[in-house]
Amino acid sequence: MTDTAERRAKMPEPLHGVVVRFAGDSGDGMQITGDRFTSVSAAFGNDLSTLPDFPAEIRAPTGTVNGVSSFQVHISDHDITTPGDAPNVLVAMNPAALRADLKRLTPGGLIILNGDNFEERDLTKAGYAFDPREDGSLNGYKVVDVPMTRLTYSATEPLGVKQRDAERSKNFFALGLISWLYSRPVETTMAWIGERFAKNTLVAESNKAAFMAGVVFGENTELFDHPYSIAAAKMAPGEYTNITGNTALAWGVVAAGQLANLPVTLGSYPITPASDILHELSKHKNFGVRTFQAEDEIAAAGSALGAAFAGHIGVTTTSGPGVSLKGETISLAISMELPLLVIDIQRGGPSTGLPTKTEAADLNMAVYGRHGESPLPVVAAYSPSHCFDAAIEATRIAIKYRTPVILLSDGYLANGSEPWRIPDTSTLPDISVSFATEHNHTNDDGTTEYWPYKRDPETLARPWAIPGTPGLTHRIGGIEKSEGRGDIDYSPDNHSFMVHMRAAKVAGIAKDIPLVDVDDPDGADILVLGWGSTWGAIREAITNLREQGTKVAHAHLVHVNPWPSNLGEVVRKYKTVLMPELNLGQLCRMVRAEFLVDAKPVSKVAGLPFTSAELEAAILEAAK
Amino acid sequence: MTDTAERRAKMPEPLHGVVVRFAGDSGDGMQITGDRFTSVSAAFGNDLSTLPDFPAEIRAPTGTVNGVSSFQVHISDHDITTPGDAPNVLVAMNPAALRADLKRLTPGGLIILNGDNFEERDLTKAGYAFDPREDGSLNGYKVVDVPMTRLTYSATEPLGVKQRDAERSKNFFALGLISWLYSRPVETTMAWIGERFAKNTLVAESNKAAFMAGVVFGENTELFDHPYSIAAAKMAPGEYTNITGNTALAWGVVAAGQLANLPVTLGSYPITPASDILHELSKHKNFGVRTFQAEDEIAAAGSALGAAFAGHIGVTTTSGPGVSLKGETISLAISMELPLLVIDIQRGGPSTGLPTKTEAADLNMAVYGRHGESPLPVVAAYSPSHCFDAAIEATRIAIKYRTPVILLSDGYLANGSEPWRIPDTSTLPDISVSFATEHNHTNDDGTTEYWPYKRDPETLARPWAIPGTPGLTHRIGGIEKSEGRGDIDYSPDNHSFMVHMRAAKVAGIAKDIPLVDVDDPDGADILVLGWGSTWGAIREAITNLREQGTKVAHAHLVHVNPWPSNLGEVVRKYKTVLMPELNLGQLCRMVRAEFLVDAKPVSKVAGLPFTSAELEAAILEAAK
Amino acid sequence: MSDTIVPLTTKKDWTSDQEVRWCPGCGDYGILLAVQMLMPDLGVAPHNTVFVSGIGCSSRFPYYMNTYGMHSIHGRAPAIATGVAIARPDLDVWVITGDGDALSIGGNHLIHALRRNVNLTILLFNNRIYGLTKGQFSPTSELGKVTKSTPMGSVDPPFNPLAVALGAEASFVARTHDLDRKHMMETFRAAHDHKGASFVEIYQNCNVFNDAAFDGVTGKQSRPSNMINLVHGQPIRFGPENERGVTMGSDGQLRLVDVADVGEDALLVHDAHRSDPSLAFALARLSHDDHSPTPFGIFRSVDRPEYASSVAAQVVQAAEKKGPGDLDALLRSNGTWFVA
Amino acid sequence: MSDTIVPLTTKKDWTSDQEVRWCPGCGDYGILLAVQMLMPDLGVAPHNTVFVSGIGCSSRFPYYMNTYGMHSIHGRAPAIATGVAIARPDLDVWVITGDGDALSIGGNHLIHALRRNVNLTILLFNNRIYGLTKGQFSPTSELGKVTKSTPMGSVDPPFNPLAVALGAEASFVARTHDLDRKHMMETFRAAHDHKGASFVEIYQNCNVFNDAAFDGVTGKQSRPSNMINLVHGQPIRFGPENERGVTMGSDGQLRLVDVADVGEDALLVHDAHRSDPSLAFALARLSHDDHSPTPFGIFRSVDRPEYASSVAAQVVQAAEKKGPGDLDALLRSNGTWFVA
Ligand SMILES: Cc1ncc(C[n+]2csc(CCOP(=O)(O)OP(=O)(O)O)c2C)c(N)n1
Ligand SMILES: Cc1ncc(C[n+]2csc(CCOP(=O)(O)OP(=O)(O)O)c2C)c(N)n1
Ligand code: SF4
Ligand code: SF4
Ligand SMILES: [Mg+2]
Ligand SMILES: [Mg+2]
Repeated sequence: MTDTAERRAKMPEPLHGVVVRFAGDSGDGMQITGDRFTSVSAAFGNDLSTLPDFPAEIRAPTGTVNGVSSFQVHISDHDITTPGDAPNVLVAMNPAALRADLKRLTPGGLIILNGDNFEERDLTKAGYAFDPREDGSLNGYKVVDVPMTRLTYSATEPLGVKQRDAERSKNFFALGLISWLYSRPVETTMAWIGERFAKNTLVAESNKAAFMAGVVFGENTELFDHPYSIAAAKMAPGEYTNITGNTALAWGVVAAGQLANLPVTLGSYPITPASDILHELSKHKNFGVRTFQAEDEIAAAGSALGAAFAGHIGVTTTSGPGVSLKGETISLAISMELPLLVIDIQRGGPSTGLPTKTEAADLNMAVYGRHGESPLPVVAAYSPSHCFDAAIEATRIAIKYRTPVILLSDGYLANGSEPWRIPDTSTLPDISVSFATEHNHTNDDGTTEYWPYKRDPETLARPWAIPGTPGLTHRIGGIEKSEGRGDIDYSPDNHSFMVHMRAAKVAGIAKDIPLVDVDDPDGADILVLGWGSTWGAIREAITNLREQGTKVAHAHLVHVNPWPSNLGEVVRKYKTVLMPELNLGQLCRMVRAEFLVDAKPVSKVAGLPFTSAELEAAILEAAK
Repeated sequence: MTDTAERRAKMPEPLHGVVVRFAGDSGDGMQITGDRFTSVSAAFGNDLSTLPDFPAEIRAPTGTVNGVSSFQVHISDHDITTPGDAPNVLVAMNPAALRADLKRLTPGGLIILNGDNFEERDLTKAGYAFDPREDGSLNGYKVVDVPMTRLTYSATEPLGVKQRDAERSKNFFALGLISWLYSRPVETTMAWIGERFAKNTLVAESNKAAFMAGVVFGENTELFDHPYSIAAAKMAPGEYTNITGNTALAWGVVAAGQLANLPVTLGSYPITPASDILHELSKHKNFGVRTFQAEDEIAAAGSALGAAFAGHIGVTTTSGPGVSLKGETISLAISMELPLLVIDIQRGGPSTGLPTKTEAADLNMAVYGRHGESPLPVVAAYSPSHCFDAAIEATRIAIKYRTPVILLSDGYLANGSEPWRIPDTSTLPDISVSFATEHNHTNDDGTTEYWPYKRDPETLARPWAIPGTPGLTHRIGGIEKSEGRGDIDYSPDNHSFMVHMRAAKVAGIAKDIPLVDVDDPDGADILVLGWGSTWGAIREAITNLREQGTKVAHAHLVHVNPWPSNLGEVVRKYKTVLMPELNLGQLCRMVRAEFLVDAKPVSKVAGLPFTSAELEAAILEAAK
Repeated sequence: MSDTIVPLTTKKDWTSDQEVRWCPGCGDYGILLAVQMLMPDLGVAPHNTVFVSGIGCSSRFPYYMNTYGMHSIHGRAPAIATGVAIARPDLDVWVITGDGDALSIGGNHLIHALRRNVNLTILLFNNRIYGLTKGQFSPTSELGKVTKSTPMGSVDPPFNPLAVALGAEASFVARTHDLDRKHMMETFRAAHDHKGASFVEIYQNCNVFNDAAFDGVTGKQSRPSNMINLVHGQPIRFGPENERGVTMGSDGQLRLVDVADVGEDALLVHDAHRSDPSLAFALARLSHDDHSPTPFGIFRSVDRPEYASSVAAQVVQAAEKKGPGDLDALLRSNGTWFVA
Repeated sequence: MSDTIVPLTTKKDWTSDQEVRWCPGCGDYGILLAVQMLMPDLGVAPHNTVFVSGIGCSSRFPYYMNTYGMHSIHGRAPAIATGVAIARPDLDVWVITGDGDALSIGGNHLIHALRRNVNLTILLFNNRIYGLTKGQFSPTSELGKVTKSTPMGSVDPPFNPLAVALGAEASFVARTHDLDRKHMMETFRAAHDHKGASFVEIYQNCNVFNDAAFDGVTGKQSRPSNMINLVHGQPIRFGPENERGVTMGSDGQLRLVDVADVGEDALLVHDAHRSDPSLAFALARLSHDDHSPTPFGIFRSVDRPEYASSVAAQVVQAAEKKGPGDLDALLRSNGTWFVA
C-alpha cells in the first residue's frame, strides 16, 4: 500500500495521537466525514474513540449555532478510552460551527475554516457582530482559512457538476485536507466513495474530485509546512470493527437469542437515544427476532412480558421517561417471576430534560423505582463495545433467574464508537435454559401436579412452563401467591415468605457473577470505584496520574445490583473511596448504606461525560 | 345517665381495657356492629382504637373463611394507640369466623358463638371436618354458645317480622349481649338504631328488639357471673369524634384548601385502599372542591397538575400501583416546579399484591422512583387522626415551594380509627401563598419582563403566575430551561446549575420544618426511630417496656424527605438505633447512607401492622 | 412446540380446581359456564389456549379455566396478549376484560389491538360499573348515575363500546348478554373462529353494585320489543310479532319502522361482511339508552390481514432473503480490519 | 381572576419572542401562521388563553404563542388540559398534538376528553410520521410503509383519526390542511367557538421524513378532483366542475356518483348538526387511501353538555344546597362527644 505522504519530500512528523473535531451545519455531512476519517484510521491500525454531537432533537435554522452538528474523533498510536477532552484540531465549515465549538479547542490548537462561508449573512446567522477572523477572537490559535467551497467548485466543474450540487461535496474537500494532514491512506477512501455513492456516479465522481482537491491542496500550499503521522497502535491481534454502543447492544441481544437458543421479541416505543436499537434489531428478523413498535412504553413492556410468558426472550428498549412508565409492568414481572430485559439508554433528566445529552441518573429508579418490595438485578455497560457483553449477561441473568433485569447504558455510550476486536463466537457463553416439560410435584396420594412456584433450590428460580406444553397449564398473576402451588394467597406468613424469597433470589445472583477485580499495581490509598460510561475517562485519568507518579486504584462495577460478593472487602481496604458518577451520587449512597464506609461522590450533571482532566483533578484533590 | 348494669345486683368488675373482635360473614353486619360498639364506648369516654379487617376485594361464597369480615376494637380507661395485639373476646357468628380468627385470641380468651350456625352444612363450608365445639379444639378458652338466631326470632316475631328478615337483626343481638357484658349505655344505642333505620320502622323495631334481647340474655343467664366495666379514660378536655385515616386525610385536604384560600381539584382513579378519599371529597363540593374521576392514574395526576398550573391545589390520590404509573408526570411537575399533592395509601406489594392489606414499602419509590435527578419532599402520617395534619403540612410544602409532594399513609391508618380531639380551626396554620401579579425582572434598558424561573432567594421557589393574569403570559415544559428566563436551555452549565438548584430547594425545606423531638425520659442507649403507622405499636411497646424498667427512647419522622436538621445529631447520640418498618428496611438504608451509623432494621412484611409485643421483643433483643 | 393432535375434551377438562369467587347471583357465572361449555366444541386443546385478563371482578376469569392464564394488571391485557400472539401465533389467545379495565385505563391498548387486528378473542364484561372497587361509575355508566364517587350524579357521558371498537378499525364486533347462554356460545364461537381481533361486548349484570342495569333491554318483558337480533343477509326485523324493522334513509339516517308501513323490501338488509364499517357503526348507534330497541349478534365480521401472522411472515421472508441468521457475519457487517 | 375587557389584539400580541425551530419547509409554519392570524379575530385575550401540548415537533407550538402555555409530556396533553379546564372554565384552552402524540401514546386521554366533551380546541397535526424522533411510522402511516423501524414495511394498518374521534363521542369533528390558510382559519374559528371538545385533524406535511404524504389529495393537480368540501345543509358535491356527488343507498352504503346520472335531488345533503354521528362517520370513511376523493371541513358539530361547566355547576349547586363549606361543621359531621 503506497501512501501519499511518503511520496512527498516533506516527511510527516510523528505524533502519538490527535483529537479532530469536524463541525458544520446539520446539512454539511459532518457525521459521515467524521465516520470516514474514523474508519480509515481504524483500518490503518490506530486506536480510537469517537463522540458525535447532534443538535437537540428539533431542527434549527441553517447557519445558526443551534443547527451545528459535530463529530469528534480521537486517534492514537496507543490504547485510549475517550474521544479526548479537548480537540487539537477544529474543522469549522461555517461561523456557527466556529462559535459553537471554539471554546472546546486546546489552547494554541489548529482551526481550519471554510472562508467562503464567512459572508456578512453567515456571520449574523451565527450571532457574530464582527468577523471573528478579524476581531482578534482567534488570537492564540493557529488559523488556516481555506476557500473550500470555491476550490470544490473548480475541482468538480470539469465533471459538469452544477454548483449547488458541488456544495454537497465540500465536506469531502475537508476530509481530503485532513487525510493529507494526518497521512491517512487516500486509496481506501477513494474506493469507499465509489461504493458508497455507486448509485449515482456523478455524485461519486464529484466527491472523489473534492476529496483529492483537499489532499492536493494540503500537499501544495505552504499553509502547513509538513503533515503528521500517527503510527498504528499496538492492539491485540485479531479482526476489528468500529462499533457504537447502540449497535453493540442490538447485536448483543441478537447474540443472546442465539446463545440461549430462543427467539427474541422486542417491544419498543421510539425514544432518543434508544430508538436506534429498535431500528437495528428490526433489520435482523432472519435471526428470528420480532420487533414490535408498540403504542406506548407500557404496551412495549407488556408485549415483551407476554412474549416471555410464551417462551421468548422478551426485551423492551427505552430511555428514562419510558422506564418511569414501565414501573408497574416491571413490578408484575417481578411478581410473576418471568424473564424480562429492560434496556434503559439514559439521557439528561428529569422529565423530558436533555434528550440528546448523556447522564446516568436513572440508577435510583432502576434499583428502587417501583411500589412494594420489588427487587431486580441491574447490569451496566461501561464502553460502546461492552454493550455487547452486557446485553448477553443481562439476558443470561433474566432467563436463568426468571426475573426482569434492567440494563443501563447512556447517550454517550449509545452514539460513541471504538474499535472492537470481534469475539470468536464459539467462545461466547452458553446461556440456554430449559422449559418445564412435566409435573414437578407428587402429592401424598401419589398423583402428580405442576407447581409453577416450586423453585430450583440452587437458583431459587421457579420453573418456566410455556403455553403449548401438555399437562402444565397454570395461571399466574400479580396478586400474592403461595410458594409452590402458586395459588392466590393473602396469608401473612406466605406473603412474608415470598417477599423475603424474591429478595433472596436476587441477592443470590451475587454467587453467580465474577468478583470485582481491582486495578492497583502499586498499593494505593485511593480507590476510584466507578460504574457505567465513566470507565473511559477513569482509565485515562488513572493512566495519566500514574505516569505522574500518583498511586490510585480502580474498580468498576458491571453488576450494580446485586454487587460482586467481594465489594465490601474491597471498599473497606482503602482510606479513600471516590465514586465518579454522572448523577448526584446515587451508587455512592448505596455503597455507604451497605458498608458504612465514607465513600465520596464525584458528580457531573452537565449532559456531558467526564473529561479525564476533571477526574485527575478530583483524584489529586482527594489525594492531598 | 342510667346504666343497665348498675340496676343489677351483680356489680360489674372494673377492667382497664378489653379487646373485642366481632367476626362473621360479609353479610352479617360486623362492621356496623363494631362501629356502634366503638361509638358508644367513645361517647362513654373510653380511649379506643379500631381495626376493620375486610375479606380481599373479591366476594367469597357465604359461610367460607374467605368471606369472613371482622372488626376489632380496643377500649380502655387509659391512653392507647393500637387496636390491641390479640382480642380478649371473639364474637363468632359462624364456624368460618371462628376458624379465621381463633388463632388471634389470647389464651384463655372468651369466645361467644352463635350456636344456631353450627349445622353440619355450616361446618363443611368453613372447612371443619368436626364440630370444633366438640373435638376439643376450643380447650383452654372460655366458650359461650348462644342460640342467637333463634333468640332473635322469638324477640322479633311478636312484631310480625318474618324470620328471613329477622336474620338481619341477629348482629344486634350480639351487640346487646356485649353491651351488657361491658356495661355500655343501652339508651344511646336504642336511640341510634331509631335514627339509623328511621326509613323503615319495622327494621328499626326488629333491631331494637334483638338488641334488647341480647342485653336481657346477658342479665338473666348464668353464663356470665357478672359484667365488666371500663371506666372513662383521662383524656384532654374537648370535643371528640371518632375518625379513620382516610376521612381525616380527606378533611385535611378540604382544610388545606380553606387555609390556603385556594380551590382544590382532585384528579383520582379508584384503587383500594385509597378510593374512600375520592368518595369523601366528592361529598364536599360546597367547599369549592372539584373531584375528577380520571380514565387512569396518569390522567389523574395530569389533570391535578393542569389544575395546579391554573391556580388550584392539585391533588391526586392512589395506592402503590398508581404511583408507579404517575412517575413520569411527577417528574414533569418537578421540572416545571409546580405544586402537586400526591397521596399514596400504601398496600401490600409488589404488583397487585395484597390490595386490602397494609404495608409501607413504597418509601423507596416515593424518594427515588423517577428518572433523572428528581428530588421531592415526602411526608408521612403516623396515626388515623394525624392524617388530617399531614395533609395540611404536605399541602403547605407543595404550594410554598412549588413542588410535588408525596404524602404516605397506609391501609392500616386508612381504615383504622381513633378518637380525635377536634382542633380549634382558628389555630390551624395559615398556609396561603400569593400568585405573581406583575413583572419581576427589569432589563438593562429599563424594560420589565416576567421571568417564570426567577426564584425567591429565601425558599428558592419560582413565582406562580396563573393564566388570566395580564402581562404574565409564559411557557413552561419538561425540557431543561434556563434559570431566570425559563427558556429552553440545553447548555451544560445551566443544566448542572438547575439540577443542583432543584436539589437545594428540596433540601432547604429542612429549615422550614420542626426539629425531631426525642422521647427519652431516662437517658436510654437504644433509640427506636420510626415513621408512619408504626407509631402506635411503638408507643405501646415503649410504654410497656418502661413499666418493666427498660430504658428506651423514641423519635418519629413525619418528614421523611428532607429530614429535620437535627436528625444526624439525634441518631449519633445512641449506641443502638432500631428502625421498625413495614418493609425490608427502606428508611434504614437512607439513614445509614447519610449518617454512616449502624442503624438496624426491624422489618415486617405480612400485610399486618406490628404488634407491640413484636416490637417489645425486638427492643429487648437489641438491649441484650 | 404445541402438539397437533387435538384431544377430545369435555367441560371438565376446561375447568380449573379453583373455587369460583364471585358474588352469588353475579352475571359472571353464566359467562364462565358458556365459555367452559363452548370450549370442547372448538376443537382446540386447553394447553394451546391462553386467557389473559386485567384487573376487575371479571378479570378473575382465567383462574377458573384449566388453560394457561395470566391475571395481569389493570388495563394492560390487550398489550400483554399481543405479545403472546406475536411470539406464538400457534396459540389461541383470549382476553377477558371489564368496562373499566378495557375502556377506562386500558382504552389505548384496546383500540390499538383492534387496529392491528391481532388474533385475540376479546370478551368485554360490561356491567357499567367498577365492581371490584365496590361501585364507582365506569366509562359505560349512564349520565347522572349516582355512585360512591358521584354523589350528585355523574357528569360523564358514556362510551358506546361497539362504536369505540368500530372507530378503531375492529374487524369483528358483536354483542351478547349473560342471560342467554345459547346466544353467548354462538357469538363466542364466531369470535373465536374469526382470524384477527374479535371484540364481543357482553351485557353482564352486577347484582351487587348495578343490579338490573340491562333489564330495559334483556329483561323478560322488554326482550321481545327491545332486542334486535342481527342476522347477516337478512332484513333487520324485531318485535313480538317481528312486526317492526329498520330502514336507512337517503339522508343517511336509520329509522325504526312498522314493516306494515314500508313493506319488507324497504327494510335494511344486514351486511356484516361489508368492508366499510359505517353500516355496523350506524347499527351500534341505533339505541341511545337502556330501554329502546338494541341490536345483538354480529355487527361486523370482515377479513383483513391478521397482525401476528404478518409479523411471522416477515420473519420467514427475511430468512428466505438473507438466509438464517449468521452471527459471525453480523458482527462483520459494518466493515472490519485486521491487526496482526 | 381574568379581566373581562378584551383588548384589541394584533398578530404581534400573539407571537412570542422565541425563534421558531422547525425544519425549513415544514407544514407546521403555515399552521402557526394561521393560528396567530386568527387569534385577534376571536375576541379573546392572550392572557386568558392556554396552549397545552405533548411532545413532538408539532408540540413545540406553544413556545411560539405569546399566551400561557405548557409543553408537557408525550401523549398527556388532553389529560393535563382537562385539569386546566375543570379548574378554570373561564379560560380558552387549546391542545396541540401530533399523530403519534394523540393517537399512539395519548390515545386514551384523547378519547376520554372527547367523550366527556371538555371545552378544549384540539388541533392534531397529522403528518403520518414520528417527526421529532426522526422518522418511525405512526398510527396514521399507511400499511407497508418503509421507515427506520420497519425496513420490510409496516404491518400496522392505520387509524382514521376522524373515525376514532367519532367512535369516542366527539361533538365537533373537522379536517383541514396546512396548504390552505383560509380554510384552516375558518375551521379553527368554528372549533374554537364550539362549546365542548373540538377535534380538528390537520393534514400536515413533514418534508423531511414523509414528504408529499398528502399530495394525492391536497396537491395542486389532485385538489379539484379529490377534495370534497363539506357544507352543512348543502348537497355534497365535488369535482372540477362540481359534477360529482355523494349518495346514501338504502343498503346503508355511501357512493360517489356523477350528478348527471342521479340528479341533484338524489344527493346526500350534509347535516353536521345531527345528533346521531353515523352520517359523519360514513363520510369520514369515504376515502380509504391518499389519492381518492376525501371530505374536508366540518363533519360534525352538535351541542351537548360541556364537561367543565357541568363540574362547576355541581360546585355551585352544592353550595346552594348545603351553604358554603363550614370547616367546623365538617369536622363534627360524624358525631362527637365531649370530655370535660
Ligand atoms: C393500576 C391500577 N389502578 C386501579 C386499580 C383498582 N381497580 C381494580 S379493578 C378496577 C375497575 C374494575 O371495573 P371493571 O374493569 O369494570 O371490572 P369489574 O370489576 O366491573 O368486572 C379498579 C379501578 C388497580 N387494581 N390497578
Ligand atoms: C414518554 C416518551 N416516550 C417517547 C418519547 C419520544 N418521542 C418524542 S415525540 C415522539 C413522537 C412524535 O411524533 P408525533 O406525535 O406525530 O409528532 P411530530 O414530531 O410528528 O410532529 C416520540 C416517540 C418521549 N419524548 N416521551
Ligand atoms: S361485585 Fe358485581 S361484578 Fe363483582 S362479583 Fe359481585 S356481582 Fe359480580
Ligand atoms: S421533522 Fe418534519 S415535522 Fe418535524 S420540523 Fe422537520 S419537517 Fe417539520
Ligand atoms: Mg365493570
Ligand atoms: Mg407526526
